Formats: sequence, C-alpha cells, structure tokens
Amino acid sequence: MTSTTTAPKTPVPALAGATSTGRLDALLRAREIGIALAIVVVIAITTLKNSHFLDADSVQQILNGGALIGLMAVGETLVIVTRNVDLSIGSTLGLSAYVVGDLFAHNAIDVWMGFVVAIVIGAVIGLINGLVTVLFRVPSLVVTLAMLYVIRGVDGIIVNGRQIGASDVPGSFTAIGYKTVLGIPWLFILVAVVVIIAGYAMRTFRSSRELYAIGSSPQAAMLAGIPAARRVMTAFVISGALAGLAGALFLAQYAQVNNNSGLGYELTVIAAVVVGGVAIFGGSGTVFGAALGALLLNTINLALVAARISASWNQAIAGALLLAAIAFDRWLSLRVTRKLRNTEGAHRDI
Amino acid sequence: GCSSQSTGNGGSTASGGATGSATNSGGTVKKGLTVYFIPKDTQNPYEVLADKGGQKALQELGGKVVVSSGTADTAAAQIPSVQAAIQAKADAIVIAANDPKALCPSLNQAAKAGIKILSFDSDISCGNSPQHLFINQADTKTIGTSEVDMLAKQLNSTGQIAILSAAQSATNQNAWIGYMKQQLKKYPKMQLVTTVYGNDDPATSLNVLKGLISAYPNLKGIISPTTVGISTAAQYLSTHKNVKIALTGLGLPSQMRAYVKDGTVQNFALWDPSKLGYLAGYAASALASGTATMDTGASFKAGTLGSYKVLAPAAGTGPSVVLGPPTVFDKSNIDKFNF
Amino acid sequence: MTSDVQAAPTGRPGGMARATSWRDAIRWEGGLLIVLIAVIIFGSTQSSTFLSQSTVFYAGINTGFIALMALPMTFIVMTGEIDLSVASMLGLAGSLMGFLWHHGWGIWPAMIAALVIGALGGALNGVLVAYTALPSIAVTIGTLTLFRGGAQILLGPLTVPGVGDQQFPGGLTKIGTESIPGGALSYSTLIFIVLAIIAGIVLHATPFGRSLHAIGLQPEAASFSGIRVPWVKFWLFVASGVICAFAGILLTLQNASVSYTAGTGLELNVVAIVLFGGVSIFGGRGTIFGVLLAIVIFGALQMILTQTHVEAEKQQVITGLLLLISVIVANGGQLVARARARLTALRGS
Amino acid sequence: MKGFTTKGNAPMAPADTLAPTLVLSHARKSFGAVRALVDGRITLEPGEAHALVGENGAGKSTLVNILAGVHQPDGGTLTVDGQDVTFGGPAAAREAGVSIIYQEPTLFPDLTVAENVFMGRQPMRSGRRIDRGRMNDEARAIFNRLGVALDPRRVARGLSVADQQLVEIAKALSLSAKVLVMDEPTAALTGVEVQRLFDVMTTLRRDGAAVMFISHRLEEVFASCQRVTVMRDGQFVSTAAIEDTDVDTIIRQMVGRDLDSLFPKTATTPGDPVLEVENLGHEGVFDDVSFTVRQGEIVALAGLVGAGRSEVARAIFGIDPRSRGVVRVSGKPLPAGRPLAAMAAGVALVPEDRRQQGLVMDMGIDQNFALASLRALRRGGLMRRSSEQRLAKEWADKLQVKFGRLRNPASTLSGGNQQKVVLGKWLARNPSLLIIDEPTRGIDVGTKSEVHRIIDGLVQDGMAVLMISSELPEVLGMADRVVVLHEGRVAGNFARDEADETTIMRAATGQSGKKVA
Ligand SMILES: Nc1ncnc2c1ncn2[C@@H]1O[C@H](COP(=O)(O)OP(=O)(O)OP(=O)(O)O)[C@@H](O)[C@H]1O
Ligand SMILES: Nc1ncnc2c1ncn2[C@@H]1O[C@H](COP(=O)(O)OP(=O)(O)OP(=O)(O)O)[C@@H](O)[C@H]1O
Ligand SMILES: [Mg+2]
Ligand SMILES: [Mg+2]
Repeated sequence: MTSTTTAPKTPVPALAGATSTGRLDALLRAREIGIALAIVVVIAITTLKNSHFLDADSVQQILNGGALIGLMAVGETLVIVTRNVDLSIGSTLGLSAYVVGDLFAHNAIDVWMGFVVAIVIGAVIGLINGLVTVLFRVPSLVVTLAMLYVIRGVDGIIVNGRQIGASDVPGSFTAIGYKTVLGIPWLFILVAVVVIIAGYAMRTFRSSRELYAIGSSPQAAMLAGIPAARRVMTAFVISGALAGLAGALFLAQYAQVNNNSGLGYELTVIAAVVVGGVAIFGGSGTVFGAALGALLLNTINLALVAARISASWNQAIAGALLLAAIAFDRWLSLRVTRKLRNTEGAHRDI
Repeated sequence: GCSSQSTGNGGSTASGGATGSATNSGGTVKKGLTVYFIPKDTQNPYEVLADKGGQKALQELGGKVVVSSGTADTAAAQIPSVQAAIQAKADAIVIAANDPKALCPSLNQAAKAGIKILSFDSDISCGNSPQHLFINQADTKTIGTSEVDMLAKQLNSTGQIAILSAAQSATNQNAWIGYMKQQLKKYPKMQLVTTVYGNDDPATSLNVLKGLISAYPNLKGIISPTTVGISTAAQYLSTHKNVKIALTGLGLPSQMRAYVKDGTVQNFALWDPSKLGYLAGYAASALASGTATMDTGASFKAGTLGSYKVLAPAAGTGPSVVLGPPTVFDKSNIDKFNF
Repeated sequence: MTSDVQAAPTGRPGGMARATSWRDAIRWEGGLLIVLIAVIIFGSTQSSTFLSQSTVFYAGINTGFIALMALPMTFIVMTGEIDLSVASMLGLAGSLMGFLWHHGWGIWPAMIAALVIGALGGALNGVLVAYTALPSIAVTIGTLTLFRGGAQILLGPLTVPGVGDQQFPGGLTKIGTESIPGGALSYSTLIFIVLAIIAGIVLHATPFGRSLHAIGLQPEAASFSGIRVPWVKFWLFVASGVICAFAGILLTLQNASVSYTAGTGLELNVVAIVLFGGVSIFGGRGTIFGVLLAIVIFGALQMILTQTHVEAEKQQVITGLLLLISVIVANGGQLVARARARLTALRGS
Repeated sequence: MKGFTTKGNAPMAPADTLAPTLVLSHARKSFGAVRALVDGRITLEPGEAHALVGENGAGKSTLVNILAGVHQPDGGTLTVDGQDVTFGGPAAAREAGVSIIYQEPTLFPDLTVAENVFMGRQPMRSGRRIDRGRMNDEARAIFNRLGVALDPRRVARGLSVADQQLVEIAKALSLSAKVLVMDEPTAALTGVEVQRLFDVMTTLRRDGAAVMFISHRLEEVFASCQRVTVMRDGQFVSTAAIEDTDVDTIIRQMVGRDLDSLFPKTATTPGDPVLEVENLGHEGVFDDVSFTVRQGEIVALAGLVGAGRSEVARAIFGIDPRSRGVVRVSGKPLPAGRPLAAMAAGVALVPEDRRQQGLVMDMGIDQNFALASLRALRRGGLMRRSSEQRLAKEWADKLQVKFGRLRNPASTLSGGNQQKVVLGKWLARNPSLLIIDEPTRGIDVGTKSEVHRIIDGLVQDGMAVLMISSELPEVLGMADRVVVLHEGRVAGNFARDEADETTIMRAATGQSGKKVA
C-alpha cells in the first residue's frame, strides 16, 4: 500500500553502504577464509599427532598434491558458475595424458609441444561439450556424462593395453612434477598462477561477470542481451583445456599413464568445487574458493595417512569430513543471507 | 589390476611344477578349440601381455582365443564375458578374477556346461565348485618370502618397513602379504609398521606414499607387490633423493628400467606375463582335449616351455600349476627384458 | 513479501520450457522403442545366441540390480534432486549383511539389518537434502564416499564368506544361477518388473506422483499447494536407501559372496540410464516406461556386444554416443525450429 | 491512494512538429493457436509519455516483447527514427536505443545491485577492466535520482519485489535510451516511489526521450501521460490525447462494454468467527498480531509494503513457522507449520506471487486447477484424468479464464488469467476461509471487478475472507473491517465505517493514536 506524504522525501544520501557492506564483504570473503582455516586446522591437528607433518617435504607434498584437482577445479568453476557442469574432465585428463606420453615415447614432440598438444586436446573436447550443450540446448550433465563414456572408450582404443612409463617421458618434463624454486614446487607455482589469473579475470572482466549472470538467471541474461551461447561455450573450452593441461601435468607428476588415469576425478573435482563454496546451481562462487577446496580435500587425504589412521577408515572419515565441510559452508552462507536481510530494511526510504 | 609377474624362465626347469616327462593320456590336443581369456579388464597392461601369450599358444595348437572383459576391474564387468563363453559353447575359460568369490556362480554354470575353468594371475576361491586349475605365476609363498628376503638384504635386516599394496580387497596381493608377514618373523629387527593401499591408481598411490613418509619418518623400506605402486614409489624416490628408503616389490621391467639404472631401486621381481598366458593356453587346451586332468600329478606339454605337472591343492586353494620362480631384475639383467 | 529474485524456471540452461504434454513423452518413448527394435534386429542378425532364453536370463542377472537402483533414482530426479550414493549404499548394505553373516548371524536378521542400514543411510541423505536444503549432488558425493568407507571398515580385505564361514544358504543364492520356474526371467528381473509396475502407477496415476512432478517443476508453488516438499524428498531418499540396500542383498545372494567394493562406480551408469530414459535432470518430466525401455536397451546392447566380441572400450563409446545422439535427436527439432524462426524474421522485415 | 501532484502535463515537445521516434504497425504474433497480437500499433513521439492500456491478455506484453527483440513478430513493420528495423534479439533493441522494463523483474540474484544495473555495460578502466568504484558511484547516483538509498554493493538476492522493480528502473535509466518502455513498473511500488518514477519520466521527456507506460491503474495514466493507446484482444482500438478522453471511455474501449461499479460490496451480516488469531508472533518479522474473521465477512490486512502482512498470512496457513500465538479456525486450534492441516480445516491461501508460489508454470492449466484438490480427485487411490479435466473446465468457465487449450502450460496465460487459475484452484476446494494476498495485482479493471464480484459472491454464501491489498481503494471498497499492520504489529483495527484513507494511512505509517478493537 502506499505510503504518502508522511515519508521523508529527502533521498537518503549514499550512506548506508559503507559500514554494513564492509562487514558483508568480509563475511563473503570469509567463505574462502573459512576453507583456509579448515586447512590450517587439519594440518594443526595432524601435526599434533605427528610432528613431521609440517616438515618442508611434507608441506611441498601438501601443495603439490592438490595441484591437479585444483587446476581442474578452476575450469569446473567456470562451467558450474554458468549453471552447467562438466563431468568429462577426468576422461579428458586420461586421454590427453596418454596421447602426450605416447608422442613423447616416440620422440615426436618436444616438451613445450607436449603442453600445447595437451591443451589442444582438452580444448577440442570442451568445444564439443559446449557446442552440443548450447546448440541443442541439452542439459550439460547429460552431454558431459555421455562424453565421459565416449572419451574413456576412445582412450581405451588408443591405449590398447599399453602404458607410458618413466623412461618414455623426457626428464625435463617430469622435472616439472617435483622440482622446486625457493622450496616451492613448480607444479604448485604453475597451478597457482593459473588460479590467480583466473580468479582475477573472474572479478574483473565483463565477459567473466557475464558467466555469473548467465548462471544467476539465464532468463535475465537473455533479456540483457548477453551472448550466453558463446560464453557458455567458452567456459567449456577453458574447462576442457585446463583438464587437458592437467593431463600433461599428470604425466609430469606420476610419469606413468594407463587407460585408467583420471578415472573418477570428475566427482572429486566437483566435491572440491562445492567445498570451495561455489554454488552448484550457478551464479556464485570463486575460483580461489574452488582451488582451496581442492587443497583441503588433498590435505585431508594426506593427513589421514600421516596421522596413522588405519587404511580401512580413510574413506569413511574423508566422506564425513566432506559432508561437514559442505554443511559448514551452508551454515556460513545462511548467516550471510540473514545479515543481508537485516541490513536491507535500513535502505528503504519509507 | 595389478599384479605382478615374472618370467618363468622358460623351459623345463620350472620350480615345483614342471617335470621333464611328457605324459600321457596318449591323446593329442584337439584342433579348433575356443578358449575365452577373461582378464581383469581389457586394458591391464600386464594381462594384455598374458592374453597375447595365450593367443600364441592356441595359434600353435590350431585353436582360437577370445579376449573378453570389461573396462573396469569389477566382477560385474566380467560376468557377461563368462556368460558369452557359455553361450558360445567355448571349450575353456581362463580368468583373472577381480573378486575371489563373486564369479563362482557364473563359473559354476560354465563348468556345468562342460567348459573347463582355469584361473590365472588372481585365483578364484570357490571351494570345489567349480573344479578349476590355477595357473600360478610363481609359488605364492615364494613370492611373499622372497620379497621380504630381498628387502632384508638391502636393510641389513633392521628398521621399519611398510607395504604399499593395490586395493585392500586384492586377492593375490593379500595372499602374498600374508606370507610376507610370516617371513618377517624371521627378521625380529625389521618391523612392519603399516600396509597402505594405492588402489593401483598413481595419484592415490602417491598420496598414501607421501602420508606414509611423513607418518613414519624412520621408515627404511617399502615393499610394493603391485606394478603401479612400485613404479609410483620409484618415481617419487628417484626425484626426492633426500628421502632414503629402500624399495622393492613386483614391477614391469619396462617401467622400472630407469629407476634401476639410476640406483633408486636395487632389485625387484616379476615373471614374464606372456609366458604365463602361454602356459595357461596350453593347460586349457590340454584340459579341454582330455589330454590332461586336474588331478595331482597329471602332466601336460606346454609348447616351448616344456612339460608341467599339476600340483596338489594347498590349504584353501585348488590344484595349480606353477610357471616358475620369479625373475629378480637388477642392473645386471634388466636390459634383457622388454615387457 | 519479497519473493526472492529467482530465475524463471523456464530459463533453465539446456531445457527450454516444455509443456508436460503426453505428446512429448510419447515422442521420446517412441524413439526409445524404435531404438530397442533396432537393437534387437541388430542383435539377432549379429549373434546366433542373442535370441535365446539364456540371453534374457543373463541380461536379468547383469542389469537387475542396476535397474532396481534406477527406480528410486527416477523418482528423485523427478523432484529435481539426484542421489549419487546409490552404488555405495548397495556396497554398504551388502557388506553389512556379509559382515553379520561372517559373525554368525542368521541370514534373515542379516538381511533385515542391511535394509535398516539402507533406511538410515537414506535418512541421512534425506535430512541433509530436505531439511537443511543442501544441494543433493554435493551431499550424495559426500555420502558416496562415506558409505563406501563404511563398507570398507566392515569388511576390509575380507570377502564373505571367508575361510571357515558357512556359505550363504543355497536356497537363496540359487537366484544367481536359476531362473524363475517355468520361465527365462531371473528373480532379479521379476522383482524389478513388479517394482517397476508399482513405481509406474505411483508416479503417473496417484496424487503422490503428481506432487512429485509439481515439486520438480516448481517446489515453491508445490509447497503453497499443500505438498510437503521436504517430507516427500526425505522419504524418497529413505526409499532409495532401502531399495539400493535391497539391490545389495540381491547382488550378494546372486554372487553368493560380497566384498566392500561391490557395485563400485555404478552410480553414473544408473544416472545415465535414467537420463536416457527421458527423465529431465531438472525434474518434473519423465516416465517409468521410458526408464524401463532404457534399461532394456542397455541390457540388450551389453549382451550383443559381448556376444559378438566387441571390445569393452568400444562398448563404452557406443553407450556414450547413444546417450548423446538420443538427446541431440530429441532436441534437434528445436534447433531447426529456431533457425526457421530466425529466417522468417529476416525475410519478414 | 497515490498522492499524485501533477495531472495531464502538456507534452514537452509539440507532437506534430517532430518525426515519431518509434512506429510499430500491424504487428502480428501467434503462439501456436493463440493469436496474442493481431494488429499491434503504437507511435511514440519524442518527449511524450504514452500509455498503453488493455485488459489482461490484450497483448500488451507481447507488443513490448516485440519492441524488446525478445519475440520476432509474424508480420508488421517497425521503424525507429524513420528507419525500418528488425530486432534479432534484446541486444539489437538496446543498441537501437530501446530500453525495456519488463513486467516481471529480471534480476541476477547473485550479483550486486550495481552489476545488475550495468551488466554488459560496466564502466571500464585501462586494460578493459571493470571499474568497480565508478560503477558503484554511478549506480548510487541513479538511485539518488530515484530517491532511494539502495546499496549498490549488496547482492540482489533478498530484495523485496519493490526494490527489485527499482533496480529494473535504474537499469533502464542508466541506458539513457531514446525509447523507454515500462511494462507495469508501478505494480509493486508505493506512492512515493511511483511519484519519483513520474518525476524521472518527466526529466527524461524533457531530454527528448519517448516513454511508453503500461499500467492497470488508470489514475496513474492520467497523472503521467499525454497520450493513451487502448488495445483489445490483440488489436489496436484507439489512440487519443489524454485531455480528449476520460476513464469511462477508456474502460469502455478496453472491455467493449460499460462497467458497473468497481467494488460491488453487498452488505452481509457476519456470522460465527471462522478465523481467530491471537498474539501471533514470529521472531523479527511480526509480533502480537490478533484479529478475528467471521463468516460472511471480509477483513482486509492493510499496511505498507514490508509491514509483514504476507508473513502473517503464510504463518496462518502454515507455510512459515510461527514462534508464538494461537490460530483457531472454526474454533479448533491449527498446528503451526502444517499447510495440510490448514487446508483440512478449510483454509485456502492465494499467494501474492503467482508465478513462483501460485502456479506450476510448466504444468498444464488443468493440472494447476487440480493441484490443491489431488486427494479429492482420487478414486481407489488413483487419479482420474477425466475428473481432473471436469474440475478444470468447470472453474475455467466459472472464472471466464481465457486460454488456448486446457492442457497448455500455465505459462502461456496472461498475468490476469494466471491469477484466475490460482483463485480457481483454491475455490475448487470450497474453503471456509479464503486468504487472498494481493488478489488483483496486475489485473485489469474488467477482471478486477470480476474478481471483486466473485469474492463478494463467496462472502454472501458465508465464506470468510482475509484480504491483503496494497490498493487502498480496494481495501476501502471491499472490506468489512480493516486491520492495519505497522512493522509487524497491529497498528489499527477499524470497522468499515471508521476506515478512511487518512486513518489507515496514519496507522500504517505508525503515527496513529492506536485504536485496536
Ligand atoms: N526476501 C526478503 N528479503 C528481505 N526482507 C524480507 C524478505 N522477505 C521478507 N522480508 C522482511 O519481512 C518483513 C515483511 O515483509 P513482506 O514483504 O512480507 O510484507 P507485506 O506487508 O506482505 O508486503 P507486500 O506488500 O510486499 O506483500 C519486512 O520487514 C521485509 O523486509
Ligand atoms: N509464450 C506464449 N505462449 C502462448 N501464449 C502466449 C505466450 N505469451 C503470451 N501468450 C498469450 O498471448 C496473449 C497476450 O498476452 P500478453 O502477456 O501480451 O497480455 P498482456 O496484455 O500483457 O496481459 P497482462 O495485463 O495480464 O500482463 C494471452 O492470451 C497469452 O495467454
Ligand atoms: Mg505481501
Ligand atoms: Mg503483461
């Protein structure tokens, strides 16, 4: 109904924001801080049980171990933010790792070309995912689930029971998997650079903001004239390319590939992304959060062994912690929403 | 998939099982036999080699091999292949079981349909039904004890050791680990601190390995009786020279060559998977032709490998044939093998 | 009030708003029927043993327990949720049954305990999804790991029956080797058919089924119509847990044994079947009949390809392509329609 | 009522001296069998505010969608600044200088308000990076111009419908377009905000823009527009200068007949209490709310937007929880949080947001009619398709719903017809207490009086009605008793003869000497 004369006519000057949003921003950022905190807690508890968990080597392992999942989580975040999902990344990793390894084994390419080939393979798969999703308006879960099988099958046909071993891969390539600068592993640096660039871009460029817009409300995105098809396709291509790159890094890190490499990674990556606070139905979440999520999951896995927990219990505990992380994130975001609600009233002029 | 294997050095001298004396039942192997090889999955590199050995055997005998399995290491993926063998009225099935028991009902049906059942690489455990012959890569006990002996030699029989295995449910690894534990009693100063499972996935293997190293800073040795585990561990140790841990186990020479040469690994063992398949092919054909039986002491010819004898059932297992002792690979001989 | 700014449901990615018309359903199921006929014709020309009773029996053995898990999955996907923990629940329930058997329990108490763990696991999913509104895909990835971990804690390296254990009762394990008297169907097939008929009636001809559609299409409107959305979702997850546990019992008996890895990785197969059956991943659309056809197609295809020695990896490619092509064909009309609309728009100006 | 200050301003620029900015002629658009637009025409002159009016389903929004490039017309021509144009999509329309405020808000809930305003056009700094600071400042400036203090940096999720609409308006303003099309922008706004919107419209017109304004509130049309175009059944009826026409003429043209009184209130004698609410409260939303609704009585719940009226209604029905208080229906207490129990007790709730809460948009019209009566349609545990059809047919006829086919999805209905389906869905249950939240929001005058007549009829048959409305005339015209909420508390409870515009307004804004009966 309809207030009238009584309402103060003077526009409230742009006051309110400053304080309340400052706090809000902090809260929102807290979602990433929360995960970082969780990592610290896991490390601390483990270190209490086993003082060697914080040795330099061990820290390198913590950083390195989550790298591949973290890298794929970046791409998956881009896709999930648009309210899509990419289930084919594990298969993509396997295929690209094998093909690159095979080319190395035949001395067909040098180290740099290895990266290029891996990225191109991934990008092409991403393009197919994107094209089918966008062109035929098929749910991406169906498309990428189908592609998961297709790529894994094609991979099997190519691999045909062979495998790549350490002697097939140039030493300078596997060096990426373990060499360090200033004690920081190369692999981690590489992935961190990708994460930082992607994270910055996702905040800063129009096209990346449009990814969020598409996921937040596809209808509104259409009305706003956002080229949703192109953007979604780009997200899939990047996700594929990063999965391809992860394939090359898989080869570098483990120096062995068979047809099962990367099997089931898709669910791990999605778990990391969700733990990282990215909304599974699109529209919100950051690349940093997702990468931290990957780091957290990996740290948990490492910690369980390091804390000398019996092998039989590892999986169950990992599952329980995963649930706890999801629930915690939910609790946090509910708090944020409640805060928003409480501050909202202040902004109305009547 | 795992597993490990070794080159039964050819000919006649194989350990327990092989005998020089060809035998009996007089008959010759039938031509035109169909043998289904059902590996753990169609991509397992080790078993692909074994299947090729089987193919070679059947070629020599004028029969044919059908290789059939799923892409995942599960019993559920193997059952359709058993069914297909029944429907195709195959003469024999040679299976590397992903599960010691889950395949029993299907294999029973196959046996009832007159198909001879053999297992290799990873045995089934179905009691007496179906009657089946296990083509053992090497005597199970020998594998277990020799791994421990090899490591003990490297460590002067002292220090903490750990086992990096495949899946917690892997049958043959578990059998070997059982014998390892027995053998360890002979080395009171060597202490097995834990067994971890890498699920034959490099990433998981690496993760549990890293956890292992930080959990047990005084760890001196690792036995990894699985090809994926040992190569993952070797890759890690060869790139982290500050971690001083002795490593042995079962691995493919082609994968391990680099690590033996750079000194990361002193020695490890395996047998030649293609010979295992070859032996299985001959055994299957002999059984299917009635030229051999599963009775203890029955013997049959296995082409270029010479002659083999069926061993008596041991506790919990059925009759078996043993390919031969595993080959131990080290700097001196590794270049001679290319599987 | 202040309805949240929400995306119009019609703007979902991938799915253009389609009416729930029978015609749509008929088009999809009709397509599946044609595919099925093609598969059968192909099978009978390629494999001499395809058209035999044993094929029917074996297909039932191989797909029966997967098909069972597809039923609750259909219901759950209808409401816009997903349950990725089904295969782990199968493994957990089977493992518990094995564990108790190993420790000397009777077969019936062990089975009941397995069903109870199914209900409890389902309830855990249900509480988290329905009452704390966590996204089901995330929750069930968590419980996927948790349940499998539970199975591993119970059995570890043990395969039941272990050394010295009793075999499972032969009267029950015969379901893995014998068909129902006087027919070629396996017991699992028979059980599935009975449950599928019930599921079909519930989903398509009862108020409850209608509310599932409403929940999937627009949960808020559903709750404003007096539908207890969280209650429905909770019980669906419980039902899913129980039926997957039942599938675990069935598989255990069929194999006369169980280890903690039983059913590993089948969750995505189940999802693929449900989607191939025409159930919309966004909820609200789909039929049991379509899912049934999808199951039969997958089962038949696996039999043919194995019988004709097509390598497993090619089977994977074929499975994937079939799924992909089916959705493309089903939506291809839209692409054409849009292109035509654009053309007329250009010409009209 | 809205406190309008201006009436019938003169055009800023003489209409006949300038070429029209936008001309749409003979536009046609069908959706399957539904001919939404048969002959759409409109001419917008620079500097004018042009109203487009018509019944629900007359084709107004369809016409807007054509101007927006959302729909491609089946025929007809469109010129902008004398040039023939075709809009392939919304982006093309925007480029041509046409800016749209859609009937339903179309925000990105996860993005900040400023991003919503500037999506795709964010101010940039070097390296093609978004300049957030400037973006927020510019957004704040626009809100200041609108006189609201929305924080540009908060996310849009959780904004009230009114605030959402304000963001939409800011979005359109930020474009500084040649043509601004507004499809019922005022439906969710309060008087002050409406007034400010009109001020902004005036500024825009002064700068030479053309404004097209759609509203079902004709008084707004007369307050803010220079010309008015009437549509009926997808066809152009007339365009007239505002001073050459009057409300009755327009209504006659819209409806095709004369209308009787808008609020056909028949006096009834209230019977026994049906709904008794005592000290109802819910943390932070409302508190200490008590009132009674009797048989044959309409009680209106009045108050400002955000006063908590909808929350009270939802708490009674059981959608929302409540932390304190008692609700009795026909003497029996209702359990909290259980809509099914409320329904069983004879309560029906027609919610305020028909698109999200009232209807399942992708379900058939028939299935929507049946959705609240599923159990009643059950025979031997199974649903009967035929009885469902019968129920739908019966209520579609009774309420004169305009539809293509009954099994078409509800999303194909115009807003007003959707509202009728929601109403029918609940009336089909034959409730003893009907709670209607904003029964006529976005409904044309013709339908509105029909809805009022329906409600009146129900009340005469002994139904009790609790009506929430933001339209004071509706409240005053229909209610036997008015309960006014202010910030979640009862600020007044007036009998029909005590209630007038000022008393209610005073109570609603919290300045009353409270009179609680
Ligand atoms: N989604 C929301 N976001 C923020 N505040 C909300 C929301 N929903 C309700 N509120 C708050 O709850 C109180 C009641 O709101 P509500 O809009 O239901 O009142 P109302 O009187 O029904 O108004 P309306 O005329 O909009 O229906 C207000 O203080 C409002 O700010
Ligand atoms: N996408 C669609 N599919 C089918 N019919 C539609 C569609 N959109 C609109 N219609 C029909 O076209 C007619 C005109 O609808 P429109 O939304 O333009 O009316 P309106 O004048 O804006 O009404 P209101 O005042 O209620 O908003 C209605 O009968 C409606 O049912
Ligand atoms: Mg309200
Ligand atoms: Mg409209």
